[in-house]
Amino acid sequence: MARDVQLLTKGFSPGKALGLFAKAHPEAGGIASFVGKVRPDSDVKVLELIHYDRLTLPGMERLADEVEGRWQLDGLLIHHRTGHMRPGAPIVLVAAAARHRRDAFEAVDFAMDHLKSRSWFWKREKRGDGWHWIEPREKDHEDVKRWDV
Amino acid sequence: MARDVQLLTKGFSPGKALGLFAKAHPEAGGIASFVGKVRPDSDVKVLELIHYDRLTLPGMERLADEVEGRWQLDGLLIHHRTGHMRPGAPIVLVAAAARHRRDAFEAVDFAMDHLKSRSWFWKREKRGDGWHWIEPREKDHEDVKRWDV
Amino acid sequence: MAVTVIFIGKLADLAGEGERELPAPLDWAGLMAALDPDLAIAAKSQRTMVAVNGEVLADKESLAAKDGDEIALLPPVSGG
Amino acid sequence: MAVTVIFIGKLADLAGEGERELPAPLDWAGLMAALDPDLAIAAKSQRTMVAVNGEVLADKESLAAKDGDEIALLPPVSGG
Repeated sequence: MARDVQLLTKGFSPGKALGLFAKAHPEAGGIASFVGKVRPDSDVKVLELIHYDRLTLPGMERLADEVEGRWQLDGLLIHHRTGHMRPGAPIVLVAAAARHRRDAFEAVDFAMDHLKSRSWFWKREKRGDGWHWIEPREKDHEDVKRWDV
Repeated sequence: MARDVQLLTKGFSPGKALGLFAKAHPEAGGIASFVGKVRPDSDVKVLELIHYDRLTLPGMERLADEVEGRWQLDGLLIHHRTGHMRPGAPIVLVAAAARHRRDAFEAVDFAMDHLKSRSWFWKREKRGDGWHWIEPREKDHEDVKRWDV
Repeated sequence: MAVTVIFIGKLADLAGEGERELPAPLDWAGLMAALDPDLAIAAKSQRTMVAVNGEVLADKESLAAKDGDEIALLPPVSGG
Repeated sequence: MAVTVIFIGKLADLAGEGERELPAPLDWAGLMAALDPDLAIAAKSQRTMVAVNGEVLADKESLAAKDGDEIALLPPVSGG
């Protein structure tokens, strides 16, 4: 299975990355994907994601291992930003190419749930009154627990 | 909510359509999508999808109504081909833009399950030994039943 | 004074044509009598649905088509 | 003969720095004693994890760092 796991320090185009991913997997019957962006609807001026070299990318690779082990995929892409981002900027892109639709869907869903609350990133937002550290919502913890067996 | 439901008679670029959809929804925190293609891994030479004017597009609009009623979305896109397609050609693109990730995921998952086995399309494949009508697999029926309440 | 009957997918293969005109009014028994036996059997299958002017009938045996109506015989669907 | 302690996220805010060198060897009690009380309380929180050279400790109180090791204090994560 072809795997493309990247920790990105600069802005990226999810559309372009998805197009290349689709081209790289002509054999797949379907491609599911998710793009997460900095929400522009609050008074957040900047979002910062912090990573720790010795854990973050190795952790993303381990997540990819787990996804590959659980679902039958032709390809898996996980791109995650680190650093400062403006509202509307893409933070994360996950895509899975598979012969069967449900494999692709579940792989992306699982990876997103884990990136959100069980990956080695720390997030803070700059609002009108300064910086605030963000922790996963209760919903995020519930989402990821769905996969615990 | 902005909705884009189309029955397409010609080839299309899912990447391009997704890019435009993302641009049209800068306010969404996330976009989930699925692209289904004609599988190139069998001896299928051509796939034909047949539609019935008085049911197919109206049925897609009703499906969009149902999706909008069930999930909180900023935007919904459903593009589905009809006519003759070559292996590797895209058949269907569904995308949902939402504030919350799970809404976007479930909306796309639901729409795909319904397009697969409860929409007004009929499918046949031309193989080495002629044309064969294709019916949903048992798995497809099971998939869509998950949503029946 | 005619009803149009649309055959879709494999029912069109069976019928050897995509549509046929039949005299109006037309009920289910009348439609079954007008179709070739093979086609009538396929139409009676639980998996074949019937629409009149784009409205799917909950009970196809309640068919009551009148002049200008379009009846569609719908085999099992498969999309995506 | 030193251990590097990395403070991440809000722990770096509390520490007022991103990392600090402490004498090796260093165990959990030694680390707690070396940190400001606020930071020690945050480090003891059940929600703070500890990694040594990129390996997360199942039980942080079993910490036993030696010269050249890198200890990271990890507050609750949030990605995506």
